[in-house]
Amino acid sequence: MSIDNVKITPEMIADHGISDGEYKILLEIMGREPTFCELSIFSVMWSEHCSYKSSRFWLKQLPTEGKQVIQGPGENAGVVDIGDGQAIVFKIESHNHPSFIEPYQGAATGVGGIMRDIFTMGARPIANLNALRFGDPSHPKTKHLLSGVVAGIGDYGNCMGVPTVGGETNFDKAYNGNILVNAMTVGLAKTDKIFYSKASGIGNPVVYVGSKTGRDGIHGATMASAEFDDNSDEKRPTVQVGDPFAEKLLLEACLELMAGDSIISIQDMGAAGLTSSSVEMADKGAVGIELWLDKVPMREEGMQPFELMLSESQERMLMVLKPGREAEAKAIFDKWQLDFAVIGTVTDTRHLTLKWHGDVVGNIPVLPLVEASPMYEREWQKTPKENKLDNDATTAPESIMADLVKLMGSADLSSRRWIWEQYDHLIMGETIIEPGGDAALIRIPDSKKGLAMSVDCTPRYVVADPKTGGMQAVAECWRNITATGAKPLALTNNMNFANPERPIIMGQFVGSIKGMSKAAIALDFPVVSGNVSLYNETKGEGILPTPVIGGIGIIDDISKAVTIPFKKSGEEILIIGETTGWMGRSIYMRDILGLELGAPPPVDLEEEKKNGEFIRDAIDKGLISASHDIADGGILVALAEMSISSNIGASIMLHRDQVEPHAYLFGEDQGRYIITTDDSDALLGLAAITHVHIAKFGKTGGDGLHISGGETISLAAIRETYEGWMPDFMAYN
Amino acid sequence: MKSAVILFPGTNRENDAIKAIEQASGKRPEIIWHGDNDLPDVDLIVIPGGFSYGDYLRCGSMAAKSPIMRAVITRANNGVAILGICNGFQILTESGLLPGALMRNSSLKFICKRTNLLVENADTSFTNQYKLNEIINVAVAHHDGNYFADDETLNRLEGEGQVVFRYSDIDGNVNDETCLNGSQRNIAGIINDKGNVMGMMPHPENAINNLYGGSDGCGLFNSIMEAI
Amino acid sequence: MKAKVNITLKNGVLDPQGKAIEHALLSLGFTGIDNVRQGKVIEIELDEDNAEKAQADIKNMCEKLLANTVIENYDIELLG
Amino acid sequence: MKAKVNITLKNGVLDPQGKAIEHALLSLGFTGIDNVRQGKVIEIELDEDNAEKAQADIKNMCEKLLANTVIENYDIELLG
Ligand SMILES: Nc1ncnc2c1ncn2[C@@H]1O[C@H](COP(=O)(O)OP(=O)(O)O)[C@@H](O)[C@H]1O
Ligand SMILES: [Mg+2]
Repeated sequence: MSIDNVKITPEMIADHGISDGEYKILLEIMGREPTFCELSIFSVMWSEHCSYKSSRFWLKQLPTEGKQVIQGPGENAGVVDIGDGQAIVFKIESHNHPSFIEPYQGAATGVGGIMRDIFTMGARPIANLNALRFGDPSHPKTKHLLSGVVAGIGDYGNCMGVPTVGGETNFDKAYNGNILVNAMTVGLAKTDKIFYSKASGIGNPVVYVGSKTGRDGIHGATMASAEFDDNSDEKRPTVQVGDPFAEKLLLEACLELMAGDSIISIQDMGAAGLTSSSVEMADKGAVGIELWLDKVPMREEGMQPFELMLSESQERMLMVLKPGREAEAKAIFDKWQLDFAVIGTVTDTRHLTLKWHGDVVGNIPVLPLVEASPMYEREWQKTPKENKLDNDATTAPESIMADLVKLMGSADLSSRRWIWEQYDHLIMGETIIEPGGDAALIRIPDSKKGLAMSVDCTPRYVVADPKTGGMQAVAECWRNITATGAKPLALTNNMNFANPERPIIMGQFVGSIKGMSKAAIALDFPVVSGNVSLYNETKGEGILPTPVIGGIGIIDDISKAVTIPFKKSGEEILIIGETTGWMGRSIYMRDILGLELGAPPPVDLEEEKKNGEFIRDAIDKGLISASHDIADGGILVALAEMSISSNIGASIMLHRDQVEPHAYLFGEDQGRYIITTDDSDALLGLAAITHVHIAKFGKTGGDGLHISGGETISLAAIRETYEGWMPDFMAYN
Repeated sequence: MKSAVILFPGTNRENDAIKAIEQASGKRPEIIWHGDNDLPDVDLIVIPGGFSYGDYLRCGSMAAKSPIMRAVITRANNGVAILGICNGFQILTESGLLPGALMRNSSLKFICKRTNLLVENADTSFTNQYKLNEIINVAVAHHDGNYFADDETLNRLEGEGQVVFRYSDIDGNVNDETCLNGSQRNIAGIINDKGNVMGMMPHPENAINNLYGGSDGCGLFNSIMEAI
Repeated sequence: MKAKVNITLKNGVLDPQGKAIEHALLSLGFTGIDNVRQGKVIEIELDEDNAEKAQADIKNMCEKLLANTVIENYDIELLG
Repeated sequence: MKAKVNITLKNGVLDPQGKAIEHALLSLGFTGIDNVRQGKVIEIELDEDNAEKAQADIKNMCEKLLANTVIENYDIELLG
């Protein structure tokens, strides 16, 4: 007997994560009891992962418009115009829970998934980035997770031939039981060749392409939204295995087919596989779709309809073709040795109709399925504001340089070379700024244009003040892009939070959204796509609120782009932006003094914008030879990074009358850059006109960092700890 | 000069190679599909980098058995210049056109970084624009570049000047520390005894631009133009 | 004592390598082959004469390092 | 008929994977281990009942594709 003839029991309903209230709505929609297959479909469509039930209300507040925006949120990825008939298609996506359970495959399939979101829109992926958060380095799982995640990201992207050019990695005990793996892909398309998921044309064939369907990750989408418990190790067989080779073939085959005109719409099969892709296509097109599930290419024997609908087997796509174009399309997929099957048709019923050897096993009205999907305006509570920390509360260090060495060799600030050397960051031959700088920069092929990209978030600020933290993440991303000379265009975001049913967590989410919105509007940096990952919580221990921002920007002439290494000795070093010595929530406070106190540094969006525009203008005029934004660890860490990367030291002067030296050097005031020039008069002049804070800070040269009238430290000593931490930590793993 | 670049399923550095050849020769190479049985009449055949057939089983093993490789072997025997880069080098060893094998890096990790190479033979069709013992800087990007051959083969390669590139430091020191992947005797690139088939793990095609990535790879492509 | 550990993918777990090998064999003209799967063997020499103890040690190694028990099964053979 | 092909590195061929596993085991605190080697197992289902014929087929597959005889040995087990 097929499971679809079985009577639905309350246990089944509960097992599917459907609440009593939700089941009532389901019955109203169906007007009868659902089949097992139908119940499964409701379950995944109404899961947090697919329905955004906790977040949707708030996401709607994000600013999504701008004249550069071709497509905002709501499609597989955002699309931004970069002129010359070209568009950038990009999005970030989380694969947090799967990566915790099986770091290699979890991360790999995360990368595979986000790449499909990009090429399903007709764009060739040209860069990958990733934002990673792990638990405390001393936690027994951290090494294993880090090594698996990095290998998984690397192997998938490397095989696809897409350079992985940037990212960020933090460690904090709050992620011990819930790591974060957020992957971003950036693709290039023609503005008149963007593909969407909206199905149309009654009677048109619905076509399945890619790898075969197995029982991979059944109920993965619901798992991804369920809080972990101690049994999560048991859920193992639902792990999906990635096949980057199949995806590379799928990429080439799809792009080859897209070069013609036979596709009406196309949609990757991501979370909730065939269910969400077919529902999305039908919903967007206000049509029905009938699927003949027995026609789906299967990898395993005895598969049932509900399994085919829920399977999260990777490397698959669903398309609607123009009538009569099947053979032409099939020839391309045959050539690339991929499965191709006509598995259904577009109907005028606005129902998702599922057939199994001719029998109807499911028949759901699409509109109510989508529209009645729950949306909760969850209760939320504001994080209490903290006062600005009085700098007198921080004792001055005995040796600034000893503290610098400690910070440069710390888990959060040390070099990530161990990670990015496992990523092919050079393939395609267009990488201009490699990992290790601020934003990554790649050339748009066959042009003078460069594309800058960065991912950023500072969770220790967000937890102290979600709104400021949300603003800061946007501002820092914008600043990183700006520091290369590029103009930031648009952003994608990945909202990683703990359990939203706790008001304080929901408050973090709401605050972050408000801060992000404010900054995105002020900086003309609209949101074009994103992803939400909630319930990152194990046994009541939640992660730090982590709204990751991924941004892109354009520089018209790559020969003008500026990088962080000093270029020669004897150049003037200047600080742009005001330094007040803000110590609250700084890395220095946390890692040197062991204190996580005070309000995080405020973000003054007017200043941010003014300073950024100044930097871009000065770079365009050729006045800046090296530039670096000032972030974690403050001025001295930024300076040390510039020195190490160039092997040119620096001598600096302190203005003792203004701020205590350690606060001046390690404080984390926002909106600042450190730059070098051989024409400081011109820069000072420009700053005066635009009312930008600018301060002479020192000169490049020597083989160490030297504070005039004070300490000196050799670059060799800094480099040793800076380059040494991660390889030492990961040794023999 | 006419050239061809072979495309296998999973090849992914073909455009990098095409750009480099085009820049050196002014002519775009023809792209040849792995399933073809014939090659056009060309002076140079390039097998580019990537993950042919996913690098499953052994890197290059399945590509080496594809129809087009039979044609490549025939051309090789007729003296046509053949360059295998990275996965291309692996395919050349798997198909027997070059001796030895490329095994997993000793770190077991994929490794992408710039490295110095010592040019040990500047008298080949692929390196005549370099000077003997010149140090060039190019990137590697591979998981399986750990060159292995038995001692007899290694001695023969060295004796006959068939070792073309070795991993070194900026001063040309060749030792364990400068051997980034565990290759025997730091071997990064070799040539066959007839001098027409070369394989190398590093990517000269990603170093052809003064603005980024350096231009030390140009010498290799210019050498081929010179020789042909 | 020498031990041999066979590591195979669990049933139902996608085996991209096996799939690719199957394809390659078919295109080389071999016929009648199906369900190609690839696994690993790890051989270890042990300084341990007690079979029971050796078995327990190896099992421990499998759980801690050799096998990825999320997606792989292993079995241990002692070769005396 | 099912066949199992064991592919191992020849003696004298360096085995980076085996070496790394050995290192890792040692650093995990395991002692008394030596000479760790990693090989491959390939399982194939064959549409062939004649054992001799199957053996010959598989041998052919090994020579043509499955093993790189420059560095690897193989042995074939038929599982009936
Ligand atoms: N935090 C967010 N901000 C803006 N848009 C978002 C956010 N989270 C999700 N979205 C949008 O919602 C849609 C669905 O996202 P997702 O479920 O991740 O897509 P997919 O199923 O294609 O991977 C996408 O258009 C995405 O850009
Ligand atoms: Mg999608």
